[in-house]
Amino acid sequence: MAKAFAKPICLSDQETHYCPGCTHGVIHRLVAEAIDDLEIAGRTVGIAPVGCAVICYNYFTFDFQEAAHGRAPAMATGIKRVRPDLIVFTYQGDGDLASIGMGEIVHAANRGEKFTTVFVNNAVYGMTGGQMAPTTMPNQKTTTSPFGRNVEEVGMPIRVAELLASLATPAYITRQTVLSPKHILKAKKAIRQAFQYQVDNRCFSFVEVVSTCPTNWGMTPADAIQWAEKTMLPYYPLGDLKTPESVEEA
Amino acid sequence: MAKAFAKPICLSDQETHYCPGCTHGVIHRLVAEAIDDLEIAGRTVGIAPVGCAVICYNYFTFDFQEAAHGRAPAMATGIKRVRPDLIVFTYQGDGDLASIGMGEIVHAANRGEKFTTVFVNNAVYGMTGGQMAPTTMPNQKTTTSPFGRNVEEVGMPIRVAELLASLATPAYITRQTVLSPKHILKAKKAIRQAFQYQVDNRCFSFVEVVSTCPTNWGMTPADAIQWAEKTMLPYYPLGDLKTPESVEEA
Amino acid sequence: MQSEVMFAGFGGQGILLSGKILAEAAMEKELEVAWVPSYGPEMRGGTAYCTVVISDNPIASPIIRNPMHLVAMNRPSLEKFAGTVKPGGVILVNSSLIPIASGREDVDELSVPVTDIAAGLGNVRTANIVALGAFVARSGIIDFETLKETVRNEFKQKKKFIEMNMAALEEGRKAAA
Amino acid sequence: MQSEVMFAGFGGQGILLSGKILAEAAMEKELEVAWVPSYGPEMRGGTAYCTVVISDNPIASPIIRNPMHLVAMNRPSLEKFAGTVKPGGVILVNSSLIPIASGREDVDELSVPVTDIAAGLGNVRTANIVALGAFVARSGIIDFETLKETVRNEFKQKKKFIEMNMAALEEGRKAAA
Amino acid sequence: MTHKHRIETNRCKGCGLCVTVCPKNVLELSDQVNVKGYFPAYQARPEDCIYCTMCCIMCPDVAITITKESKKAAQPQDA
Amino acid sequence: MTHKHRIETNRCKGCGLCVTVCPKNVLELSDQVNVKGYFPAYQARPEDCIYCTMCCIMCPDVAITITKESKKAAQPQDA
Amino acid sequence: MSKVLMKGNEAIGEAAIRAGCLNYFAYPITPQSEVAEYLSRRMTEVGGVFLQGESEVAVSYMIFGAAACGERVFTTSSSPGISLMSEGISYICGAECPAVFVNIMRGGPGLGGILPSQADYLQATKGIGHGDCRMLVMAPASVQEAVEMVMQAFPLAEKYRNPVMILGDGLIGQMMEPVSFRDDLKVPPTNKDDWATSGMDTRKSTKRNLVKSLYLDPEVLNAHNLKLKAKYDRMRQEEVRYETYNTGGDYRVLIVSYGTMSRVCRSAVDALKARNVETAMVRPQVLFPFPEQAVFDAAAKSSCTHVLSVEMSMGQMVEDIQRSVQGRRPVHWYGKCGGEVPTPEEVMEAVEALLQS
Amino acid sequence: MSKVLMKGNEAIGEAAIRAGCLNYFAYPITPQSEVAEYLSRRMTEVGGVFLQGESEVAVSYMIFGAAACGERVFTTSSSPGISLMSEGISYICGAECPAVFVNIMRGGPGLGGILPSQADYLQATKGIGHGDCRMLVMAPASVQEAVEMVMQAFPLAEKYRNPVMILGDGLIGQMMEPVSFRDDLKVPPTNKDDWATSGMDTRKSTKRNLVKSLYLDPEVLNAHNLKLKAKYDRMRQEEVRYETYNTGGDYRVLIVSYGTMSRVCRSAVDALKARNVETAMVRPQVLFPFPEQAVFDAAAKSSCTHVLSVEMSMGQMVEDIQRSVQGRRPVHWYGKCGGEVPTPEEVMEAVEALLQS
Ligand SMILES: Cc1ncc(C[n+]2csc(CCOP(=O)(O)OP(=O)(O)O)c2C)c(N)n1
Ligand SMILES: Cc1ncc(C[n+]2csc(CCOP(=O)(O)OP(=O)(O)O)c2C)c(N)n1
Ligand code: SF4
Ligand code: SF4
Ligand code: SF4
Ligand code: SF4
Repeated sequence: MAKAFAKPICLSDQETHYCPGCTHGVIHRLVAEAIDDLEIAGRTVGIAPVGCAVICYNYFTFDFQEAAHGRAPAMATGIKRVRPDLIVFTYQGDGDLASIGMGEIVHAANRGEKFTTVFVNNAVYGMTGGQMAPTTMPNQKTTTSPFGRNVEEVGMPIRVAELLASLATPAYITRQTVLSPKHILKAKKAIRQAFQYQVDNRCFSFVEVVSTCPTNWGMTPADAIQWAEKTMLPYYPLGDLKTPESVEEA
Repeated sequence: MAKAFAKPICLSDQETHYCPGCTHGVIHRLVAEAIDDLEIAGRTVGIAPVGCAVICYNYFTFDFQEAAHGRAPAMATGIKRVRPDLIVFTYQGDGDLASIGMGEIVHAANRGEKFTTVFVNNAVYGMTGGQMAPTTMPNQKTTTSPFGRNVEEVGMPIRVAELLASLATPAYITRQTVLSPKHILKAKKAIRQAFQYQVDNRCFSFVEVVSTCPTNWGMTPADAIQWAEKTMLPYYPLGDLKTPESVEEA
Repeated sequence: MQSEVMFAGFGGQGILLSGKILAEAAMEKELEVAWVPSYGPEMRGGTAYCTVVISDNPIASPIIRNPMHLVAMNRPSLEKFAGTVKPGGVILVNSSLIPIASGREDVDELSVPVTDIAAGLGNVRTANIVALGAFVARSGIIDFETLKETVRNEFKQKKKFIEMNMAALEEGRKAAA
Repeated sequence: MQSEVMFAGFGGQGILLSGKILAEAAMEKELEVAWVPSYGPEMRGGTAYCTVVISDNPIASPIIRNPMHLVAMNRPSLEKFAGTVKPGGVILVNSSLIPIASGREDVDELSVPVTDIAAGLGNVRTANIVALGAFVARSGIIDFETLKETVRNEFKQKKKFIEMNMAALEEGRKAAA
Repeated sequence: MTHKHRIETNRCKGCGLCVTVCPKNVLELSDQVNVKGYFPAYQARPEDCIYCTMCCIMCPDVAITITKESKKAAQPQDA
Repeated sequence: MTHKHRIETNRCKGCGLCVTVCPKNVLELSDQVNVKGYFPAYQARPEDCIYCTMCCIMCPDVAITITKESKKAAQPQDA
Repeated sequence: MSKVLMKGNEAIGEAAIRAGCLNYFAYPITPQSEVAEYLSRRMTEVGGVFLQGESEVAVSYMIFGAAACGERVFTTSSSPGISLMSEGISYICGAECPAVFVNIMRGGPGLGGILPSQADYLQATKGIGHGDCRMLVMAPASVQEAVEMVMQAFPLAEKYRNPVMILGDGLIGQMMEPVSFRDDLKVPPTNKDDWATSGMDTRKSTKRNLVKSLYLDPEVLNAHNLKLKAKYDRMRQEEVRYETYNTGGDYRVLIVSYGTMSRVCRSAVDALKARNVETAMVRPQVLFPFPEQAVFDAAAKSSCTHVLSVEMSMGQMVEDIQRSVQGRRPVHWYGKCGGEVPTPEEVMEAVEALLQS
Repeated sequence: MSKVLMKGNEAIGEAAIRAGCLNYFAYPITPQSEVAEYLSRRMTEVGGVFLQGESEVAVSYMIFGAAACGERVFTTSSSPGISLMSEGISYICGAECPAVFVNIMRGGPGLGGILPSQADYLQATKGIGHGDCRMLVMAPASVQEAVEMVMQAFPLAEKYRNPVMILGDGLIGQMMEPVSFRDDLKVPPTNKDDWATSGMDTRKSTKRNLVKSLYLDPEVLNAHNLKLKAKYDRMRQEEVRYETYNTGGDYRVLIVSYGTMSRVCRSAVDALKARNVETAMVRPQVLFPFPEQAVFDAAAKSSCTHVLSVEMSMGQMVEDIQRSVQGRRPVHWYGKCGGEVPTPEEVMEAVEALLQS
């Protein structure tokens, strides 16, 4: 039962700027653990989004690029096409990936670009102060949906993993969460798997992570976790939506 | 058995600039027939794409706007939000809608914007000289895929109707074709239905039409029809993918 | 005559609101005012500050590097800004959280345990109002009655807060006496 | 010395190719050349034309509104451009498709049924080469041997076309005699 | 009441699609070029026409119409 | 060999998530503010700790580590 | 008129409503997200349209579509977001639709920073999009002026059937100042029946309207461009707007500055006067068209030996000043770009350095 | 050197390959789609990268990502497509990456037309994106010059770690002319180990590289902008490039013109000489930095009474000429924009009209 636990090597020592209880920190660690595990830090290039994770490069020790809002998949495409030997991942929030960057992620996924995307779905725009995201839950209040998301007016939240899984090109598409240690351990496996597919030059790989934003939800970290479990998980079911194997079998 | 057939009223007299046998002409007529039928020309605003149909407004007699490449759904959103009483449709090619305009169509569909999109899928960029489109078939030769579409390199063709149907917001999403009179009569019904949903202020409605581009395919019109039947229809199956009723039941 | 007040502290200490209330009070007196916030990318933590400029003439530059007065709600703020205050100005130090003094000889330094006073009133979140009361009482930058009126107005939507905040103002005034 | 030739006709008549071959032949002779196409948005139909400028000095403006010569492959082209040709130039009229004349007295008008000749050779698509042969023979703009060499080169990938096109050139030359 | 099948020769682009869909094999492409340079369709066997409108429905250029008309009115329009 | 549970007090943001996931209810938030102004977690009942790493896994700030160490080495590091 | 203390961003949102514009589409970006936050409530109250678009590209076309229907419509963004609207703004110019764009500038290039800047001057006044397109660009120096300019922008956009931009720095958006909303600035919309695609029934007409920017015939496109050029030339005649400060007496240095920066310069002019260094200022309130003549005249004054452009940028307006001054006086630049607004003291130093040189 | 007859667009594609750039991302648009069509074959032959992106916005970031890895990379587009790259170009400037952008201009604004134009001058030279960003802009007047400039653009982009734009009009892309590919213009890439995100193992380093444009601290962002400004100032020192024509003798009118238009003007200068009207021309080959001094000197010549900017636009470069001439001579504009290239005769008329005025 007793185990050891240490900071992954390719995670830097720097303390993060995230709010207390923000799950970005956990997800960073899982990415770092996967990269450590696969011993690929020396050939990895990360791509930071525009969102709360915009300076996430400060927390990793390998090469990094900073994208424009939503364009990380295009940058990753640029890198992988000219340097297929590099391991590339994008780390993107839901405003970044699902709103302004929808075209880029759909096309990168559909072309089967061989990079990995870690998609942090916290149902809100964090960095800019809690505006509505495409993933905001029905009736959820945000600074631009002060009366709650009205689905009659702006539609239902987008399930990005399902959307991408509906494309015909083979890919690894999974949805995970970090709401409890058990979930975190599963998410860790999924992220490792996503990188593994890339190392094997297999396919595009995509890990959606259902997350929290206690600050903009106006909750304590513990309450945020409960809210996400109760409200988000039923709408954003966990698990693998697509694997390259499942496509080949079909 | 014997019937009459006349040009729809809201189709102008002007001869089109389309190539011989190009199915854009048929689809224009079907749109005009639906608008005549519903007697809505006086409150309709069409939106022309950038593509071979860029000057399609010359062939209709009601108000029209000309969009930028891919942005017709955003323009339609702008109109419907400020003038919900108007009937608005976008007419878009596959380069326009599925490549550069992917973000706009996904978001308009997901918000449930109450306009109608007629999506002409001819598997190629027509106007600019036959470049590869997201809908180009595997191994199909185009001016930018001179050795045929290599799915290992650029992925599988995008099935836009399926992609949009995977969104949770209620909508009418159907795929039709105009490869034969029988198909045309079905497509006519679907287009009329799409406008009907809009007239009823019900939901976003979307009609994909599998079409031909004899010129850029380098075929006679008759051969183009055969090729589309043989190659495209198996990959782009016809029929309704989603109706607002089906969502409500689910 | 122009005078400037910098309010500084942790985000969440109500810094921006104190400034806004002062600015509104001055506006009531038909003075020219400008309220200039610091704004940064981080949602939480770090130092928040704002400057209120009050003048009987149109305000030229609203960017003030040397304010007349400072209300320092936490230690980093005092350390960062104490040196910028003009000679003769008031420096209010929230002694509940700041164990040190400004070190300035040429200013009117006023040490008030505003957080403790607020806690005593039953709500630490009124610390900013305690500080405002103390600062206005000492500096005389506007008359106290107008300030009270403005605070009353500010909370008119949430009646139950009015009393608590009026008490906070009074406690501040007493502490500054 | 600079001279310009406009090739004009329907899209699909090989207009751009005739111009390109002439330009390449001139380039072989170490002359300066520029080939300027018309380009439009429509894939099919309408009038296509290109201008070839040949000079022994660097070419200044490649935009020519009054060319020295005109090769008109269809009626709209003749009608549109006949008036622009400089006095003394050659106007080749494809009499297979053009039932009218240029109406110009001050030019060297040459009427050749190039489409019919090409059909006689077994492939209407060589009409452009027939016209080119006739035009070069009449205008003497470059020597015929170089032209033949260039055509041979142009089709070197598709050997089976070489012979047909050489025959087309010859027929053109004969028609111009 | 009778039916009238009419092809606007100068609107036709000679694509031949009407020819292929006619169930009674009525139509053919002409060998006379029209003003646009196309070889337009015409009713080679008008007597076989059953006015099913298949050709009209297929024609991308709305070059074919079928009208119902009383015999009287038909003639002047035909001129 | 033994295990060592360590919370970097100044890295901790006092979010309390470790407290909620500890299966043995070992952790609590301190009432002493840290340099960042947060109330950090600490092992209120270290004797109950089973070194399951649940808190480490949950902590968004990598503020908790558990190391295996020989007893000898442990002490100087602990200082 | 009663005054309220308002943040620039909120005041801008309110001003649009007071101007009769009830349609707003936008995408969040610091330092102007408060406009959207404010209007997400306010538009509901007044029965207007608030929609958060999926991107700035999409927003620019939502604006286009709505404007082409003849409805008053506006958006707000900040520097990177405005770049994404380039194509859309060019289309709106080409299609001759009125619309209002607000750019609350932050430091650049790229992601840059989020603090105030004036580094989009050249983009706004010269290079907003491809083709021969221009916008009228207004530059407020206070929240009150921002409010007035927003209210004036709608009728101006309609007068020219062209987009109008309000170019404010981050401080204009973030600062609170007392504002009053002048009812007299509310101008009823022009009749758009002859061009707007409002639906034929709506305008009781059988003539259809068409909004487009494509002109395949080169002569027609040239004529269209000449028509646009005539509009821009008319703006040059009718819309120049500027303020002078201390230009009455003899001054040695002419400062040209706009927006927040000009307020700092005003302090500097006063403080320099106290030191017996006479300076004057021209403050363009409209940046395109640029007050060429006013700057020329002020620079040509015999006492004046130097002209100084003071900008929160690496030297952009200085090019227009050089153009205007026509070699009569040396033209210099002083500025910063990154978010820190230069202080009066820094401007004074720059002026004094000039005079020592 | 052997010459081949090539279409400008194809020659541009080939030139990049000859320059050692084997990476191309683009989106089709008339009048430059032939570059993509050509390279879709050629890159396969040479083992390079050809990818048709989903949009110009995406392409600009594919370029950014690839450039940030230290690889030579380029794209081509035309006016509306370039507007969509505005934000991306600003990011690439901010992040200091080398890359080459080719704009084969068509008439605008909006969808405009597809025929040649020079209406993106101000956008390219002044307003390509938000923030204080600039590009070196080269303007070829022939297919041969286009080829040479493309080959020179890569080392220049690397010298400055900044994007370089080749600004050609549609004719440069569509015309065929004889070209030779000069091997001597092929310059090996610079060592990018100190900044490019090429993977730590690749450069055998334990120091990681970071490519970014965000600087939240205003002082740091200001310093970063000053660094960029220093680069642009260095360009102003080192990269001015122009050609003069007939400036030797006494002339009455100075024409300033670039690209295809300058060739027409050259014909006009010759034809006017034949009519005893002496004119001269300065042709900027690089548009930013602008040859201010050369234009000033040529305009200041005592015989010269007028300066005429001849452009396929509604008057854009004329602003730079006004700035350069510093009031010494009246500066005029003549131009067209819509696709028709003015003829030598039209230019001659414009010159003669000037002299009669
Ligand atoms: C083009 C552009 N538009 C808008 C912004 C402003 N912006 C920065 S972050 C952000 C939203 C980020 O939200 P999300 O992607 O959900 O990430 P989170 O902050 O929640 O982690 C926005 C809109 C920008 N920087 N650039
Ligand atoms: C921003 C922008 N990019 C590119 C183009 C060039 N362009 C015009 S039409 C077109 C493709 C049209 O193809 P599609 O949408 O499939 O329609 P089709 O012509 O086949 O009907 C392109 C790329 C443009 N006009 N604007
Ligand atoms: S605002 Fe939300 S997403 Fe951003 S750091 Fe705070 S909790 Fe995390
Ligand atoms: S190019 Fe293709 S899509 Fe365009 S008109 Fe011709 S056949 Fe139709
Ligand atoms: S379908 Fe229409 S266009 Fe085609 S041949 Fe028949 S009549 Fe002519
Ligand atoms: S989870 Fe981490 S940051 Fe949160 S209280 Fe525990 S140790 Fe501190």
